[in-house]
Amino acid sequence: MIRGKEQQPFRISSGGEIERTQPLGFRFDGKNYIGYQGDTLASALLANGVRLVGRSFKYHRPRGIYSAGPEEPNALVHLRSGGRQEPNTRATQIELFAGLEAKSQNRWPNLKLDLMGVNDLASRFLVAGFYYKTFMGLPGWHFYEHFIRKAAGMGAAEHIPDPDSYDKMHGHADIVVIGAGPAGLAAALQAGETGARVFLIDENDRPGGRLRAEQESIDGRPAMDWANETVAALQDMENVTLLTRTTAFGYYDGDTIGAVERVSDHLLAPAPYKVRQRRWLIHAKRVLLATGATERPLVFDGNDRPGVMLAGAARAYATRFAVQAGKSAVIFANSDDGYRTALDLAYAGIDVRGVIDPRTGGQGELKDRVAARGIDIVEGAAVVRTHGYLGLAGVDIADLETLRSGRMPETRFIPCDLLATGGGWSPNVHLHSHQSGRPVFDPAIAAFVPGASRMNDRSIGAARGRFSLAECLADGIAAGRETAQGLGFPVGSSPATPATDEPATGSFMTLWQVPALPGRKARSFVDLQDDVAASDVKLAESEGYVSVEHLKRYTTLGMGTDQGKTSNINGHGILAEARGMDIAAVGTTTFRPPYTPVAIGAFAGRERGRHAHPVRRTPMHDWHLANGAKMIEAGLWMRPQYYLQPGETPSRAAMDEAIIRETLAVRNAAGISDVSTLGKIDIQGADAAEFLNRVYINGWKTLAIGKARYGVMLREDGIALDDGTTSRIGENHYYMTTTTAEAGPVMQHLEVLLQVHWPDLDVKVASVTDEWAAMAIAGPNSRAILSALFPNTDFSNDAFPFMGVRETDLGGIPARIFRISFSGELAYEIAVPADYGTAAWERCIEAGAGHGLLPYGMEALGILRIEKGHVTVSEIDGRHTAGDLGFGGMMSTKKRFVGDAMAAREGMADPSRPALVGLTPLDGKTRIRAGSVLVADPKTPPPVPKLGHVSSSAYLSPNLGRPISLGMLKGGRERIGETVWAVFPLRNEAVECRVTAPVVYDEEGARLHG
Amino acid sequence: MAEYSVFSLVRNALTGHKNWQRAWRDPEPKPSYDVVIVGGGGHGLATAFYLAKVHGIRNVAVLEKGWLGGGNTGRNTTIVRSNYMLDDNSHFYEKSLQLWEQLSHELNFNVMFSQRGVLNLAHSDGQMDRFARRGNSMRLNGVDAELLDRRQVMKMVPHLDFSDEARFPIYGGLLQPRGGTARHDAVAWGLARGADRLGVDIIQNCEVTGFRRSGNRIEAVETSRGTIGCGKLGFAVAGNTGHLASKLGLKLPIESHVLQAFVSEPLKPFFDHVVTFGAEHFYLSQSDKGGLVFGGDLDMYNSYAQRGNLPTIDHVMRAGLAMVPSISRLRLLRHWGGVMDMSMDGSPIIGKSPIDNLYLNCGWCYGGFKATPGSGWVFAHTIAEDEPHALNAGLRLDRFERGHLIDEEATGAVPGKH
Amino acid sequence: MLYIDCPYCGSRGHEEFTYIGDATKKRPDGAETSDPAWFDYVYLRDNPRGPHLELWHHSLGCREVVKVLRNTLTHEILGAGRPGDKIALPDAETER
Amino acid sequence: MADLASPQRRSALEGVLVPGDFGATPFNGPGILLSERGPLSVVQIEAGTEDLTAAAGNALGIAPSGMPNEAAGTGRPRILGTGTGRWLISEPEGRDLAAHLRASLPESAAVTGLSHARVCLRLSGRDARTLLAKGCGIDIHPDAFRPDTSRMTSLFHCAALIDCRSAEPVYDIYVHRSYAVHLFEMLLDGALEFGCRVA
Ligand SMILES: Cc1cc2nc3c(=O)[nH]c(=O)nc-3n(C[C@H](O)[C@H](O)[C@H](O)COP(=O)(O)OP(=O)(O)OC[C@H]3O[C@@H](n4cnc5c(N)ncnc54)[C@H](O)[C@@H]3O)c2cc1C
Ligand SMILES: NC(=O)c1ccc[n+]([C@@H]2O[C@H](COP(=O)([O-])OP(=O)(O)OC[C@H]3O[C@@H](n4cnc5c(N)ncnc54)[C@H](O)[C@@H]3O)[C@@H](O)[C@H]2O)c1
Ligand SMILES: Cc1cc2nc3c(=O)[nH]c(=O)nc-3n(C[C@H](O)[C@H](O)[C@H](O)COP(=O)(O)O)c2cc1C
Ligand SMILES: [Zn+2]
Repeated sequence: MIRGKEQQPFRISSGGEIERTQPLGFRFDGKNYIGYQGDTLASALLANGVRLVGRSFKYHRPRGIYSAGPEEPNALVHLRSGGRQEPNTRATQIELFAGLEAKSQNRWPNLKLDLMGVNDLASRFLVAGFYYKTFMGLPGWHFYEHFIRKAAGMGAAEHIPDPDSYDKMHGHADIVVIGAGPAGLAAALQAGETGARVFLIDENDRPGGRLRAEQESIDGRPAMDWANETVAALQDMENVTLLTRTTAFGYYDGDTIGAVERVSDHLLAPAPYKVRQRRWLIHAKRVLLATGATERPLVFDGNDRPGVMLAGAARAYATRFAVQAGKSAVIFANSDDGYRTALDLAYAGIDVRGVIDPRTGGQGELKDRVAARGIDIVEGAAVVRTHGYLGLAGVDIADLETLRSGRMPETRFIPCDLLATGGGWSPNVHLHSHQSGRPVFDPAIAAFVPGASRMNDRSIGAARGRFSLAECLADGIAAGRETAQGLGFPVGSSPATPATDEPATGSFMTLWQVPALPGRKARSFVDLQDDVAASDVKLAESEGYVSVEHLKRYTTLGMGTDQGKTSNINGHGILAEARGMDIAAVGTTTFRPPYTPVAIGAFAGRERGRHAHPVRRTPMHDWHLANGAKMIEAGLWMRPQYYLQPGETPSRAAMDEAIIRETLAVRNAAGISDVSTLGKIDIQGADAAEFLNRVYINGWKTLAIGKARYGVMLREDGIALDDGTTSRIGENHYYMTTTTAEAGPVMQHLEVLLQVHWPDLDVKVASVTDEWAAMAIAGPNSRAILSALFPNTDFSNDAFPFMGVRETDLGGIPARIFRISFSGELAYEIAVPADYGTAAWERCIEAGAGHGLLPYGMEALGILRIEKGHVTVSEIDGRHTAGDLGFGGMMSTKKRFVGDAMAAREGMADPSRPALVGLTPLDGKTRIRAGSVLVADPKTPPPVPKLGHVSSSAYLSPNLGRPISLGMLKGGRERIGETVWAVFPLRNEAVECRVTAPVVYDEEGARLHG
Repeated sequence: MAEYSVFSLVRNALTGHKNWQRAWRDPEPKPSYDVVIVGGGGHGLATAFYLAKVHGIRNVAVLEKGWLGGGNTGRNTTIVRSNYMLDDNSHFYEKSLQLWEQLSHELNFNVMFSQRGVLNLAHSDGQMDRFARRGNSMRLNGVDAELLDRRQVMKMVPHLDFSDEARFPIYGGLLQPRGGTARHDAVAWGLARGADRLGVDIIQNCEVTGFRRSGNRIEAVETSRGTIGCGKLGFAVAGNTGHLASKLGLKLPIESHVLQAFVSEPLKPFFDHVVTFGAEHFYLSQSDKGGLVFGGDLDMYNSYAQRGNLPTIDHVMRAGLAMVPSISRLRLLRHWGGVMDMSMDGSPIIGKSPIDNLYLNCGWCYGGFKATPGSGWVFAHTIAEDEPHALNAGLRLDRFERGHLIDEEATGAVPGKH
Repeated sequence: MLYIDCPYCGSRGHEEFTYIGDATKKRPDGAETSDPAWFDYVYLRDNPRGPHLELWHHSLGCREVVKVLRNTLTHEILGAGRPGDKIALPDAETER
Repeated sequence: MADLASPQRRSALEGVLVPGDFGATPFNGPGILLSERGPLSVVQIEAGTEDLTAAAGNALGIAPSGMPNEAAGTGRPRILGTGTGRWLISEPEGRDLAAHLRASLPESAAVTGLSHARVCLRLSGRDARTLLAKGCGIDIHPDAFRPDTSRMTSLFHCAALIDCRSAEPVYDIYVHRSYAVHLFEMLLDGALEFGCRVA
């Protein structure tokens, strides 16, 4: 039986937004607790009296729950376990669910007895930047670093795969309203009523913003009634999208809002087929930033003990969660918030032992209400010290004036377990600032408010420093209407601003820091997460780190998981005081996305694992798989590497055997390979020949219809871009092929030339890569096979010579036949419309059955082309000229072509440049690895002059019975017949090789033309 | 000025840290200097440091428009390596790496140079071949390199995606064991302190806005803090080079592009090396504070805004997950951008300019942090001797016109692709 | 996301485009191969901080090249058209 | 040798697109319907400088729209504007569409057959828009992307031509053949939460 109440000694018996009928069991640090639906982990822990929840980053000081929202610096836990473990999760934003499991972090062996707490004893040595001043000697930083790294970090992550999935979603809106507090709700309602497309986004489980945490009224009723009615009205509007549990994490160019929706984080695990989180990218015409404000702490000695909490958070726990953050409270605030808090906490049954107000006079109505309840009010005073170790036991207060004068004041001890502090509110200007918007300082509230907008954004409500509810509502109404109207949506007459009954509030007093008691080593923390104390700020200043940016980087102020939401402004205020400057001149550090940290998986969405990138398949893909192919990536494509025959089991030996088998088949009988991945471009138009003439280095004006020609293209900078054949299909119709890798770049290159530089040419290009399945049939028996396949075509050398092209059909399948060869054999390439690819391929296989036809993969293809000295991307590697690659003779001098001017530069035309050569081991058997470097003498000590490198290599040319390679060798063409060393120092290898011409098989090309 | 050491730390701790001196002075600019360096990033500061230390030229000012190290020095992913293939780069970066190895000592400032190894992953046989060539070239130049096969990579970094689901299987990798990371801000501060101790004036919040010329010389720079005369003038303004040069009517083979960087929430030791993905632009290391620091590709368009855009962020995260699937639930804490001086061949330009007393140090693309001490070293030499050091002889500006490109990425005059 | 107004497709996010670069460069067609205009065309850039005329290829859309006027400091898109369109380049640099 | 009479086109999605119901089973039936349209004849026509509209209209019996992104025709044929002076024509396979067009259009027009280069997926169902919004950055709101208009855009990082056939909504998605399996898998995966009927 669940006896929720008894197990929740700090739960208030009524009120709050929690569902008392839905108790939820959860575990923290191995202990079982009960909370309610509607709790956060933080509120449930507080309800159970758990105050110590974590240890700080550097000094491992005990820390408790400090806030009730995204600004939480302390209460970071490991949530869930195994593949779902999430370190550094803010307990204040974890919605409670049944079965929740969390552990404290950054402590050893446990939270109460953390041995790393010794760091705190050594704190005087571990000041800001101590590591820059030491650890410089032997054995070197990498040694010391080992220990520093272990001590640093916060949560621990596991290397276990995440079982959940993520999604991405695009949205388009006229108006995006971020924040569903009173300002955002009012704005969304007004905008929505005009018919504008509105997105309303809030990071919480439901709208309401601060209204959920305060005892406010609107139109004489609880303010949340108004909020709920507004939400109901918005939900009825089709043009309004309400996204809760959604954080707008960044404001990007083009008024794009990045947001993450936590679809399933409030559940034990996502429901079937549901994602964990959804990343939104919302394009807005206008953005209304109703992101509210964040309360900041006061800085005083011992302000970090568990039990010290933001005043607004203490109110939120009491009002929204029906939890007493303590049994006996002291309140310390520099505005009327102190009195507001006292009233709310007293109402919640907490024994309020005093309100410490540093101001003397200037308070408003609320003070009288507090006084009327008999609560002790101490003016002109401050908390100067706290007591307790694992939890607050009491505070010392003293007169501020005396303290400021440097004299020792009298102190008074007040026992309490809760100290609620409020140092004023800072508008959440994050999103406004992401696009270089500069916040400006407003002395009236001692905070930065949005400056001029750089984008189509407008901040409203507390986000621009309007802190009264009435102002927030009025601001929202005006902004919603005006923005919609600005976009051309019709607006009716202006509604009245709902009535609020807020008491007049008093003035605000700037107090960046409470001076330490004379003679005391105060531990006044500015940044609770990173343990940056006021003394660190002053130390940095005294060492010359006076820019806020240097301060940040030297002390790590604001660099934790909370990004200084509660600490930056105090740190900057203290720096300003130390520099004797105005904080407005000191400025802020840069606000960067994300507003709160976002899971990396959410950015990838579904694009992970095998879907990380598209896979491109050729039309014959399934045939390859069904016929023993081992597939391999070639860019985005998958291509057969080699084929195992039935009965062969995958192994290194089987692979070698397959490669040899396929290579020999091509040389001795016939082979077929899938070359569908080659880029194919349809070129039409009256100026097509002129165009080809300009993009290729060789001439194209004389190519006859029905003929193909090999061509090489350069980049504008004179380096070889690509090679391939282009065939003339008709009078003004050409069919270009490119390499697989360069298909995209070449297509774009042509389009840009035509559209930008030569718009006067009548040429149209279209990519037909996907239209055609292409297969190469190569080998001495290929003619016989082709003749069988195309009984009506004459394949004799005269009728169908090398570089001939025919359009015909393969038993009803339209086909183009090209007599071209990459392997150097008599060979034909057949292209058929892609949907017929497999059928055509199967017919080829069938027709080749009696002719020893075997499918061959990339490996065999590689060997065959190396034997023939044909280059691929290994040689056309972006660093070589046409001359280097042996195409110098092809470069026409009778016409201009892309890249000609730059190729004529001294360094590009230098005869000593590397040139393509063949390389063969002197001993006839030692393999020459690709990636070897060519040198004159392997025994030279470094630095060794390099003569070139081995670009492609076949460990064995089965046709020649020895290893062969291609390489780029300085002055290579003049060195044929000489020897050079191919060295591979990474494996301590050196092979003496003979330099040969690139072609080492059938040099005369007899087989090709046969 | 007091040396930093564990003893000085203890001594100061016992006296309440009241006696630390400023790390560097905050002088008013003098009317003129023998050498004025524009740009208070690592390169400008290192140049000043070595001018004073090696060449005895101490009447030097470093002018910084904002705060020291606020440029790319303060926003980079801190990878230090010398694993280059082409000789001009290889020798230069190796010299730089050697200077890194003694930098903390030389500066008496711990720049946290952590030689944790830089591993480049290969995802195809072709890529393995290219890495082999690079590694072999490194070895031949006396630089450390190791070629790892898949099994060795798995042993070294078991958390990469070795599963069958991996879209880009890992074939192996090229490791430079001496490569690693350094604490970027500390580099700027340490160099500033070091230069300052040798008499260099470091002047912050001083933006160079114009030049006074006489003939083919620059007599003085106009700044937001007045006119400052210069005997010689050196530019070390990285991404702002194009902008500054335009004020002199100089067109350079440079485009400014934005590069983003990312850091996760702090974690206990999770990733011990620097690893780069080979299928896409992505690299990962863990800072000493515990954040996973990662970066990817450029946003691909000219930009002087120090911030990036969402598509690139998605791209980088996706690549990250493809490389290390277990980062899925870890959270991105912050992302920012820096402005890169992308040169047309991806290699730096250090040397003389068409203007007599102007020296250029630019074109660092996204790899100039590792160059910091080396760049300062050769730039100081070039300025002091009025001719390049052997190590930057090939990195001269006229190489583009002459056709002697140093193109490691082999992508040509498309800066975004380097 | 930068939103580029493709003359054919309308406003699209820049992830559909491939950046080509400086649109003020005129290809010195016809110039001698030794003409320094070639070097200037291929290698030198104004690289302005402020308005920049540039070309984007709508690779995942209509595959047309779009000429865009964009501020390199603010990323604001100030205009778009076809490659042959005249888009005036304001010469004042936008300073921060 | 086998009978060569009437070769069958083999879809790029053969073996991948398997009819059936996948994913969640909402009480009101699957939210997504996904099928392949085919076999289709698809042809691209591109004009030089002069206007092809009239000639194409004569050849096809429907006037192509001169306005960007506009579509015309019921599907026999359907004409989609895909660029300045460029259209994609598609119809169920029957006549030799390319030859017909080549014969009917002026010589200056480029006619390129793309029947096999494109796979056409039909996407409909009450959650179709949401599914598109997952992988596509264009505005798919019914007021923004109306019936009889089309968009060339990026869908799950694949170049795609999306033709809005009706407001129901029904979309025809043309994708490059080699990417079809990837796109289909991404669509199906994204559709599981709504329940997906593949037909
Ligand atoms: C995201 C990112 C990741 C990177 N990753 C790496 C990496 O892993 N490894 C690596 O080796 N490199 C990396 N780099 C590159 C590296 O950061 C830079 O090449 C290097 O820091 C450049 O140093 P610098 O001193 O030349 O320039 P900067 O540090 O940029 O210094 C130039 C200074 O000049 C100042 N300046 C500019 N104009 C003026 C003016 N008119 N007057 C006065 N001052 C002016 C600027 O304010 C700036 O401080 C990366 C860069 C970025 C942005
Ligand atoms: N006592 C005071 O001095 C004081 C000070 C400040 C505010 N207030 C009160 O607070 C209320 C302010 O109203 P409001 O509407 O301006 O703000 P609000 O704080 O009520 O609402 C802002 C909402 O925006 C959400 N939010 C913030 N950033 C977000 C992001 N990036 N993504 C998604 N959601 C985000 C917050 O969680 C919150 O729900 C008023 O009632 C006001 O009286 C009082
Ligand atoms: C190596 C490295 C590690 C960083 N680690 C953190 C970090 O742990 N926390 C943090 O808030 N920022 C971190 N940053 C980012 C800085 O806060 C800052 O964003 C960056 O230096 C760019 O400066 P800017 O954002 O002020 O423009 C890191 C930056 C670098 C280069
Ligand atoms: Zn377009």
